[in-house]
This record gives sequence, C-alpha cells and structure tokens, in this order.
Amino acid sequence: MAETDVVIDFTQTDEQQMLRELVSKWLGDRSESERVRELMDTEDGFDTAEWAELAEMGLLALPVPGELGGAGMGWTEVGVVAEEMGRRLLCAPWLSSAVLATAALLHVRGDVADELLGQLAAGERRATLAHRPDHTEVTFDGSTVTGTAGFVVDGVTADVVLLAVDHDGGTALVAVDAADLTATPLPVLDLTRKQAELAFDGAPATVVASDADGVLERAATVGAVVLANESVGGAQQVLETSVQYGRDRKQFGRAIGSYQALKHRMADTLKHVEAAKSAAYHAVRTLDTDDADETLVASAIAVSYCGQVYEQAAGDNIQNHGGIGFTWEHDAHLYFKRAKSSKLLFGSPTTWRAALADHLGF
Amino acid sequence: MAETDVVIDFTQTDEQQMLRELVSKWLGDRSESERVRELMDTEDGFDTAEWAELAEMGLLALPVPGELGGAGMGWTEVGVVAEEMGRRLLCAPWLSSAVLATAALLHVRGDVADELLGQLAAGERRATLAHRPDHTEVTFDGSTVTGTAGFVVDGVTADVVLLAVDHDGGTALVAVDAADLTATPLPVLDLTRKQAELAFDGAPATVVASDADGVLERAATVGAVVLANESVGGAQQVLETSVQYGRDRKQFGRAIGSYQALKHRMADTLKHVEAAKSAAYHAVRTLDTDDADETLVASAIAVSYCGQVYEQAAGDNIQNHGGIGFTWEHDAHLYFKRAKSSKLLFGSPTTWRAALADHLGF
Amino acid sequence: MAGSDDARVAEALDRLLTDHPPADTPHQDFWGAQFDAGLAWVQFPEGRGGLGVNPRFQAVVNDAIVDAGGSISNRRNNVLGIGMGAPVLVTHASEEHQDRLLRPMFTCEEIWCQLFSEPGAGSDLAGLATSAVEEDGTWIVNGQKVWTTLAHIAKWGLLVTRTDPDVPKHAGMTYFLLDMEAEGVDVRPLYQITGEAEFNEVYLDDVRIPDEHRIGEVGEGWSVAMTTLSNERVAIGSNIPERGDGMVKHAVAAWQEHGGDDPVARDTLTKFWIEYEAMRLTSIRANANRKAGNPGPEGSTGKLHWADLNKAVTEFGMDVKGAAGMLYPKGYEFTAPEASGTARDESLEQLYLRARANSIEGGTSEIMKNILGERVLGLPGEPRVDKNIPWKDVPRG
Amino acid sequence: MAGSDDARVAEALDRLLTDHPPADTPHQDFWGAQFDAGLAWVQFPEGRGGLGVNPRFQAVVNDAIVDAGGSISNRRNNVLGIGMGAPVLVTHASEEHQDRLLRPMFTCEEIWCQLFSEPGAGSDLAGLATSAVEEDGTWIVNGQKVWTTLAHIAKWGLLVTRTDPDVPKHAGMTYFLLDMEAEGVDVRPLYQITGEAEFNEVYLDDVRIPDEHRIGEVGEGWSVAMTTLSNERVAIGSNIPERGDGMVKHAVAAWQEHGGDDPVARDTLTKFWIEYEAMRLTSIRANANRKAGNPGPEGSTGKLHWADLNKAVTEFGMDVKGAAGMLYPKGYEFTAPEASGTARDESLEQLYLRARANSIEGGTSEIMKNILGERVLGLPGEPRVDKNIPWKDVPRG
Repeated sequence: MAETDVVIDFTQTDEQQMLRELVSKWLGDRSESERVRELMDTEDGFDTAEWAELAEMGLLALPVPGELGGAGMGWTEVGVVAEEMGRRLLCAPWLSSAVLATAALLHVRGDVADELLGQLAAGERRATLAHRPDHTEVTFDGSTVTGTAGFVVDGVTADVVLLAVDHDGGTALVAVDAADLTATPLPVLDLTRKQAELAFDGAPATVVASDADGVLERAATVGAVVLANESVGGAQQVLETSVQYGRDRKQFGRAIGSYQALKHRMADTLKHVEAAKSAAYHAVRTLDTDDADETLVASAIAVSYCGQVYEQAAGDNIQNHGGIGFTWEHDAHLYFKRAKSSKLLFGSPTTWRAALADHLGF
Repeated sequence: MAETDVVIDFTQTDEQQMLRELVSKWLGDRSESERVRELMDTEDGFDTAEWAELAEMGLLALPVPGELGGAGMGWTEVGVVAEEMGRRLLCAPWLSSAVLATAALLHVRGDVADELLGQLAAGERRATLAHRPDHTEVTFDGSTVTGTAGFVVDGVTADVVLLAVDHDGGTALVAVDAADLTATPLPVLDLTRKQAELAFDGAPATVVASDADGVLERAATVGAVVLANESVGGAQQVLETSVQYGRDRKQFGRAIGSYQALKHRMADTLKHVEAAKSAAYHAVRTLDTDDADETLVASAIAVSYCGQVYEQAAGDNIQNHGGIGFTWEHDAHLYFKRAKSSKLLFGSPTTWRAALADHLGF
Repeated sequence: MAGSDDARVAEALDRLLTDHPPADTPHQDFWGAQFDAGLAWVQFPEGRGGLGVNPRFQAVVNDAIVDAGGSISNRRNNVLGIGMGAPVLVTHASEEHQDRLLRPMFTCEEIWCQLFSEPGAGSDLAGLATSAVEEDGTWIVNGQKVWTTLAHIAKWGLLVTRTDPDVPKHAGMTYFLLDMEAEGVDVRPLYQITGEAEFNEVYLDDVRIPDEHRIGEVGEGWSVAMTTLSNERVAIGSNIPERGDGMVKHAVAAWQEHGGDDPVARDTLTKFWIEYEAMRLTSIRANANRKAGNPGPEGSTGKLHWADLNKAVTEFGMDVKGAAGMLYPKGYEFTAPEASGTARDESLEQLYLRARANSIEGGTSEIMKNILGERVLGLPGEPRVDKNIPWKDVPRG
Repeated sequence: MAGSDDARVAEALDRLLTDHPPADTPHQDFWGAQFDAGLAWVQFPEGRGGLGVNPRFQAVVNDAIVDAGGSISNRRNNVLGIGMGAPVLVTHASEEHQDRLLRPMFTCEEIWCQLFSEPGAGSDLAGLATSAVEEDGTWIVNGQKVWTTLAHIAKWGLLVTRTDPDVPKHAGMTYFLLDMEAEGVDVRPLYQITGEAEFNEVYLDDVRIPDEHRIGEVGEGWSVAMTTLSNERVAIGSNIPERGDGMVKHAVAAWQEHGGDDPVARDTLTKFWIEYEAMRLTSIRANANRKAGNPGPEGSTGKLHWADLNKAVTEFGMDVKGAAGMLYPKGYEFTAPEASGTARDESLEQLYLRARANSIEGGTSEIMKNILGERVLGLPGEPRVDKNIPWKDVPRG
C-alpha cells in the first residue's frame, strides 16, 4: 500500500454538480418534513408514484451500464445522490434496490443479473439483499431455499430478495420472489428506513450467478460507503439546522448561537463534518477503481468515522435546540434515529476499524 | 460482593482534619514553587533536613503501630497527607519509603521488618521497593541477589531496597543495602519524583520474610491508592489555579473566566474532581479494612479514574492559561508531568479496569 | 440548642413509627400522620408539617422511615408540590391557604404542577410572556406554558406571569396559585422523542384567577419563584441507587447478551461502570457532608454528571446490541405515562431516547455549568444585555 | 484573460526550471532566480517577485518546484517574512523599502520576526500596550513583546505599538519595521515545557525607530496588522503530509514497540490513524478546491482539528509506552533550536510536550472556534465590553 500508488482526486465534475442540484430540487418538492412523517407512518414506508419519478430521472441505476437501461455513471454519482437524500431523510427503498441489490448484481453480471438490473433501472421491480451474514441462516438445495434472514432493508416491499448461499463449495447468488417468502416488519428505531425479518420455507430460488464469491463483501462495502455519504448529508443538515436555530432563538436577550457553549460545539461539529465529507467522498471514489487495497482502507475510514460523526452531530443538534429538540414534532429526533441506525446497519465501527488495523499491520 | 456488605463511610475525624491542616501548613512553608524547582534540579531530589522534619511530625510512619515508633493511625490518614502533598508537588521520597516500603513491611511483619519499620519511622533510614514485577528480573540464591530492577522510585537515594524474589517455591521479601547495588538515575519526565534503574551483581540480601506471598500486590495496591489520593490533591490544585487565573486575567476587557469556553471546561473539571475525590477517599478507607473484594473494586475505580481525571485537569490547566501555561517558568507543566507519571507508575488504567472487569464478571 | 432539637426530632420520630408502623399503615394514612407529627418538612413551623428545626434533620427522618419499611415516594410523586410548592406556601401564602393546602399536598391527595417555562422562555425563565391583567380583583391570564409534568393529573399549578411589561424583566412578574380545573385551562400532551407524553403544554385562555390566589406582592413573582427553585435541590434529595444500578445496568445487560468477547466494548463498559460508581460515591459523600452540616461542591455536580453519562452509556449500550440496536421493540405508542421516564425502569432502547432530555430538563447542562462556574467556583458572569431595560424591549424569539 | 495568465505562469515556470535546475542549484540562488522570475509571490506586481496574477497559481508553482527536486523550505524557515511580512510591505511600504527588503527576505538572507503578542495581549491582540511616542521624526518605543519566534536570528521585526491610548483600542495603534539590531532591543529566550526556547521575549527599552520605518499611517496599525494576519492562512499553505505521517506515526511506532496484544489500545490507535487520515484528506480536498477557485469551510477547520488530535494522540502514545512513558530520554536541555518544534521530527516524548502549545499558538482553539462559528457558520458574536471606550479605560490584566 505505497502512498504513491493511491489516487486521491476530489474533482467534482459539472455533471455531478448538475445531478446534485437536480436531486436537491426534487427532494425539496417531495421530501419536506411533513411528507417524511406521512410516509414513515405507513407500513410500506414509501410512495410508488415517487419511485416512478426516481426511475424517470435515472436515479435508480446510476452505475448501471447504459445498454442495460442504466445511466452509465459510477458510484461517485451515487454518493452525490445519497448525500442529498440523507439531508432530507428520503423515505424510499433506494438503498436496498438501487445500491445494495444493484451492487450485488453488478458484481456478478450475466443474463439473469442483467435482466433484473434492467427491471430495477426502469422501476418495474424493486430488489433487496440479505446483507447481514451474521443474521442470515439459509440453505439452498439447488432450487429452493429454507431459513431466515434478519435486518433485510425494505424486506417487506421488495419484489425480489437476493441471497448469497453456499453452493457447490462456493457462493451462489439467488433470487426469491416476494410471493414465495414471509416478511415480518421489524419494529425499527428509525421509522424512515424499514427493515424486515424474512422466512423462507422451501421457497423457489432462481440462480442469478452460481459463482458469486465475494458478492456480499462487495455489496456491503458499496452499501456502507454510500450510506457514509448519506450520513455526511444528514450531519451537514443537522449542523445547518442548529446554526439557524442558534441565530434565531434568543434567551437572555441574545441569540443563543452567540454563546460560546453552543458556538464552540457547532465549530467542533463543523470540523468533524468537513473531515467526514473528505473521508466519504474519497471512499466512494475508490468504488469506481480497481484498487482493492485502497477501497478497503478508504471504506473503513469513511464508514467508521462518518457513522460516529453523524451520531454525535445529531445528538448535539437535539441539545442545541433545548426542549423543543426533544419533542416528536421537531425533526431533530428523526435524524438522531437515522444516525444511530446507519451507524449499525453494516456492522459496528469497531469491526470496520479492526479490518483496517489488520490491513495496516497494527 | 453483595452491596449490603460493603461499608462506605466518608466520615472525616477531627484528627484527620488536624492532620490535614498540619501538613498543609508545613507544605506552605516548605514546598512553595521556588523550593520545588530547586529540589527537582538536584540529583537526590529532596532535602534531608526536611525529611527529618517529616519524621518529627510523625508523617513517615502514620499506619505503623505505636510500639514500633509509628503513629498507629491508618492508610486513611496517609491518604489525607498524600492529597495535601499532591497539591504542592512535595519533592521527597515519601511515596517510596513511607508508603511502598512501609506497606510491604507491614504486610510481612516479623523481627527484621519491625526493626526496619522503626528505623523508617524515625527517619534514620529510607527504603524503597522494586514494585514493578514487569520490569524486575532478579534471582535470589539464598544469600545474594543478581539482576536488575527498573522504575524504582527514589532508587538512587534509598538506603535500603526491598525486593520480592522467588524463594522455596514461594515469594520472599529481601532487603539490599544501597552500598551493595548500582543505581542509575532514570531521565524522568516528572523531575519532582526521581526513579532509578538498579543493578544487582551478587549483592548480599537480608531475608526480611521468607513467606511473603502477595507482598507486591498489597504494596502496589496501597501505593496506587495513596497515589490516587495524591492525584486528586493535584487535580484540585490545578483547578483552583485555573479558577484564579480565570478571575484575574482579562482579554477583550473581560475576565477570561467569564467566557463559557473556560467556565464550562472548569465546571466539567470540578465535576470530575469531585467524583475522583469520592473514589480516592473510599478506596483508601478500604485499605484499613479486611474486605479484600471491596479493596480490589475500590482500588480499581480510584486508580483508573483519578489517573485520568488528573491528567485531563492538568492538561486543561495549561490550556486555560494560554501561552504562559506552556512556559517553563509557570508551574502548570510540573503538574502536567506529575499527572502523566502518576497515571503510569502502577500500570495503565486499562490494566486496572481489566482486573475490575474480571471481578465483576464482564 | 442543637441537642434539644436532636431530642425533639428523635422523640417525634419514635412516636410516629410506634403509633403508625410504616410497614403496616397505608401510605396515605402514614403521610398524614407524618405531617401531623411535624416530620413532613421538619424546618417548617409546628402545625404546618414541621418542628421548626434545622432541615438537615429531614434526611434522618426519611432514612428512618425507609429503614422501618415505610415509603417516601410521595416526595417523588408530588415533587413539584412537596419539593417546591410547600416552601413557597409556607413563606408567602396566607394562613388559610397553608391550612387548606399543605396536608393534602403531602399525602398526595392533591397533585401539584409548575407553570413556569414557556416556548419562548426556557433557560431564560425570567423572559416569560404569559400575561396577567387585573380587572376588579380578578386576574385575567393569557399565554402558553410548556414542559409541565403532571399537569394532566394536577389539582394545583404554581404559575408565574408577566404583569408589567414596561419594567425590566425580573421586576414585572407576579406569582399565582392556579386551580387546574378552572375554565380556560387547556392541558395537552406534548409527545417527545419516545412517542410518550410525560410533559404537557398548558394553554391559558382568559383564565380568571381571584386575587386571593396571588402569592406575594404584584411584581414580586421572580423572588417568589426563586424560593421555589432554590428548594429544587433539596427536593431532588438523597436517593442513592444501589451499586451498578441505573442506566449502566442496562448497558451491562446488553453486554452480557450481545457483547461476546469484544475486549474494546468490555473496557468501555468497565469505564462507564467505574464512573457511575464514582458518581454514586459522590452522592453518598454529599449526603454524609450534608448530614454533618458541612455541604460542599460535591453536592452540586450530580445533575450535570448523571446527564452526560446517562446519554453516553445508553448510546454505548445500543452499539453493544449490534444490529438489534436498530430496533425499538416496544414501538412508538403515543401514551401519557403516570410517572417521569427517568423514574421508571424501562428498556435500554427507551432509556436511550429518554436520556437525551437529561441534559435539558431541570436546567440544561449549559446552565448547570454556568451555575457551577459562577456560584461554586466563583468565576465572573457574562456581560448581560437584558438587564435594566423594559421587558418589552428585550430581544426575544 | 485567465488563459493568458495560465500561459504566462507556465512559461515563466518552464524558463525558471530550465535555466536553474532546482536539483542542481543552491537553494538561495534558486530562490533569487525564482524571485526575479516573478514566481515568489505570483500575485505581486512584476519586479516585486510576482506577475500580478491570481494567487492560486502559487500552489501550481510550488508543486512544480518540489516535483523538480527543488525546495520551498524558505516559506517555512522565514514564514513570518514571506508569509506575512511580504504582503504588508507590498501593500503599505515605500518603493524603496520594497526594493530593499523583499528579495533578501525570499532568499532567507534576512530572517523576519513578528512583534505582536504581549504578556497582557494574547488572544486580544488589539489590547497591546507597547508605547511609541514621536519626538522630532523619531519614535521612542517602550514595552515587552512575547512569543516571538526567530527573534534571536531575525534581522527585521514587524512591530505593532500603541500610539494613542485615549481612543478605542483598534484606533490607537501604529505599525513599524523594527531593525532587530537597534539599540535597546533585548531578545531573551523563553523556555517552554520542553526545556527548549523556540520563542523569545523581546524587551524594548527606549528603542528609536525612524519615522520612515513606519508602515501605514499613524493610528492605522490595526488594519496593517490585519493585512499580515489575513495572509497567515495562505502562508501556512498547502503542505500535505504523507499518509500516516506526523504525530500519529510516533504513536504507531510506540504501539509497535510496546503495544503487545492490547486490543483496546489497538482500536484507539486505529481510531487516531483514521481521524488523521480524514484530516489529511480534508487538506487535500481544501487544496483542490482552492486551486479550482472554489474554497469552502474545509479550508478553515484544519488548525483546530490538528491541535486537538496532536495533543490526544501523543498523550495516548505515551500511555502505550507503559512505564517508559514516564521517561523523557533526551532530558531537559534549555537550548534554543533553529526551527519550530512542530516542524522538526522529534521523539514522541518531546512532541507530547510540544503539542500542548498547538491549541494555543497561532490563535488558541477557543479563538479558532469563535472564528469558525462566526465567520464560517455565521453565528452572532458575543456582546463586547471593550468597544467604543478609550483603550486606557478597558480592564486589563
């Protein structure tokens, strides 16, 4: 891992900037606080009409090759979109379908995968991936799967569930139709991102790829890094909310943001949020390279650090708001819960750090 | 370890209060900053005349029975004295002779030990103990010792060095005369507490006790707990120094202690210092009981927590003073270095916590 | 003198415990007898629940009752009355009010709440805007109060209002007893991060209060309110948890269920356990020093310390749970519990959310640090821009 | 326009590197040629070491010189001249002074220092008290300056004085060039926590400065000083460490020597390594955005972030060393090193002590947070008690 071989390039293309503005504008119309609260109270947790709009804008298949119906861009662009979505807590099965399942399918490719990628891109179907091997217990007998998978993101609403299964001494990626499994919604802390426990009882499974070694590792890395970018969006948003409240809210005849207690806390948040952005932006760029070592290093940095920074920023945001920040009606708690859930979704920061420490020879 | 069996009693006797005042007054005369700086620049690091005064006041043998020339008090009183000494960074081989060696000798007792205790009490001799088994490599052949011992407190100036050695399948406590060993001063971070590396080359060794199991554990526990009490004294002192500077020093036309950045930091220090005092006071009281379990628990709490609190308070004290706090001429760095050295003298906080975690079944 | 007070308390206590064995007497009956014995608030005058002795004897009384199998839970369940309302009444209210109100307060027959905070006046309590205007011996009150615990079950409210907006803020306030059943009082649950509503918003719409329910003089509301708040610390009192109890217990449980062999989490858990025990020892030390008549700074740091640590340890506990830390098994229920969340023994998940308020309620940690810095350490205050100008001219929002 | 500037810079750079191959040219000669080529401060006028183009080209120039095996160490070794003095001279000084001073400054033939801070004026620079009184075209200066790096080897000092104590503090200051060899200038080493003296105290005792060495008008000293300070950030510039380099490297080394198999320390070490790398990436991102003409907040957080982390990681590193962390092997030597401690590559022990100053020097972390909060985030300032009153009436101490 010689430093000189590592490419670190923070260039933002005009295309990325346009994409950011497009998404930001759409979210402004579709994901204001009231709408988030409507959707988070539904069991499905999203709106199919809005999903169709995302498909139309090409946001469901950014890194998918053009010949499959995708935008032919990269994960870097997915990161830009995730960051904006994180700012607005978009309620939609985007992380599961457009990121996790898409990353798994792009890893294996082949006819079955490509056909499904096309359907996902078009918004015709939604997929998810059982991405936690520590909570997945399934056996595959060549044509059906039996077992359970926990903490499956959007597991209730996905049309198709992808599973990595032991097969022929290796790993196969198989797809199970929603109709052939039982999905039980989990009582999630973060109502804006649904999760489910899935049960398979001899469910018919289509082999997407019989040689899918490393598919879960790749998809989890992609998912975690994209989520890190979403998290810096959320952290930036709560910082801005705190700053605005610090300007507006007055106690003892002064704006509360004029007090060092709050001002310095926000300065510390700024410091961490800027560093977290750097980590997230670099990590998502490595996903578009072939540099496996740097992807490992950059992912571990981004995932462990951004998770912590968001959690801290979202907690501080509650404190910065005083009493109102603790109420259900204020959005502060939604970000706080999203932050915690995001920190844990792909394993704890300690786990990611341990992988890095191994790699660095510590 | 049922809670109901644990005695927690913070009563301060009038005797303890008088002792505190006596020591505080003596230190005010003998350990002002200038004097500390004079002594720390000497190789011996203390003044024999002052040592005689300590002996006269009975401060060298507080927990030693009256019939041996001691004060017949307890370790609780030693803690009171240590706290006051910590406030003033007294330069004297008190921790080594009146605490570590004394604790070892009180643990074994017997004729040889009792005679030495009497000499220590009278200030006729000074002893120390090689208290770090991880840095002690000595063999005992029944009459002489050979090997080395590192990080021996006041190893250069002690008249006699106590060693715990393997003997007859158990542990013996032996004493080596200063004339029979080679002591090399260590380049210490904290100039106010001297340490040495000792070398023994067939040095004649007197057996103090041939059955001295647990002597190092006991002496190290006593030493660490007394040091925790010294540390809360130091932490209290740096807090008071910061507060005074916060009142006096003005920038932008205001006392700097009126700014929340400093005020809140000092409030946090206060919070930790008060908790550290509670931990230290309780722990030193367990040394005067037979409750081995509670001694273990209370020691681990006090040693690991007080070490951290002092380090943090002493570092914050530098920051609270701005530029002047970073100069050699200001005392802030002396406390900072004492804090670090104290945190490490009896093993790291992590080690003490691990012992507690084992005990609690975590 | 002190000796004779000692004897009087001991004698009254002995008689109370003998005549009304706490373990066999219904709580409410016992509390009534305790009031009649002058052992409710020992520092109060005789006939008003006290004996006119040093308040430090109260801790002795409370401990003795608990040791004898009795309960002092009234102090918690009606904390705003017993802890804060009573000293106000005994200092400022009429004889009739004292006779009428103190005993049912102590027995919990009548629950009390406190109507101080407003949406625009949180830390800056003296900035409050709820107006009271006198018309023919009756005060007409309009405004909104918030963070009022127990308002939905309370009979009486302690209310501070703005009666003169043209003088500096501390000078224009007046204090009232509010009958919570009066017309125009609208209590609405205020749902919080947990989905529960421990607190209420109270809307006051042309509420009429007779002048005889005014406590203290017109314009003296701030000093009356200070009587209330200065008793808060005493009210919170001396409840020492068992070793290892409280929020750290839940983190230990999470560790035991989910921790596996992660040595990093184990060390962090031990660090928390240690700091909780150091805080607990500090409470014990503070109680001992208070009883010995020698209170020090150790009695003032607890609120800040527990708040910080409660937030941190529950955050950590959720992490220890791993994927399960993404769940909220009880669901968000939108109910109004009878007691405050920190008093109940709930799940880690709920405590994790509930603890966010520990550093806000009862004085934010920022205000606590100001107080510790200024009143305990003696550091100077900040320049004030809201003094000596009419309340109506102070920037608000 | 930008296109043609691009071309001019590229051409001048190409010629410089061709005519004076950096790897084979003595540093001082190369820097002289660089000055003559207008590539010392590209934004300065031609003939004054510049080309009159956008300063962002300087980063391109510097990178090219380093890539070609040259040195830009003059920027660090004479940082107070090249980074801060030069912009002041080019903005405020006479033609003669510019001609005389800029080139030897850039080549490091003449070292510069800055005489701003005083014992009573640290964070509050504008509170300074060193007086300058005019007598027949000469200024008589008396006072004490402190924290002056390089004063013991400097030829020139940038000096701010108080010339009118009867006006508000920002209005009564005047700026001078001080010949450090003048009579009455007494430079004394200021020993610090490490026993070294990187800094000096400078005593000024009836020092005479000719009026022609005044920079800017009488009473304009503050705005001239601001020219200096606003260039500080540019001066500190774009030096990006290698991955894993800097203070964390020493903690890693301590871990490798002493860490053993302690999993807790291993995780903490990794956490530090990660945060250092995140900061380093932020510096790279800040440079990229600056070069693209699009600087953002990422360029302002570094000072604060490094300061905090440098203190924490060295503290941790000492702990990892265990008993050896109680030692200071090099001893306390009371010497005055040539360069600043953070620039040199020293032992962990020394860096541990030296890092204590990182959050004080060049703006305390408290001041940095005020700046980030107010200038970057747009939060309101605090009430000021030292404005609009004569300097002599402002409380000091």
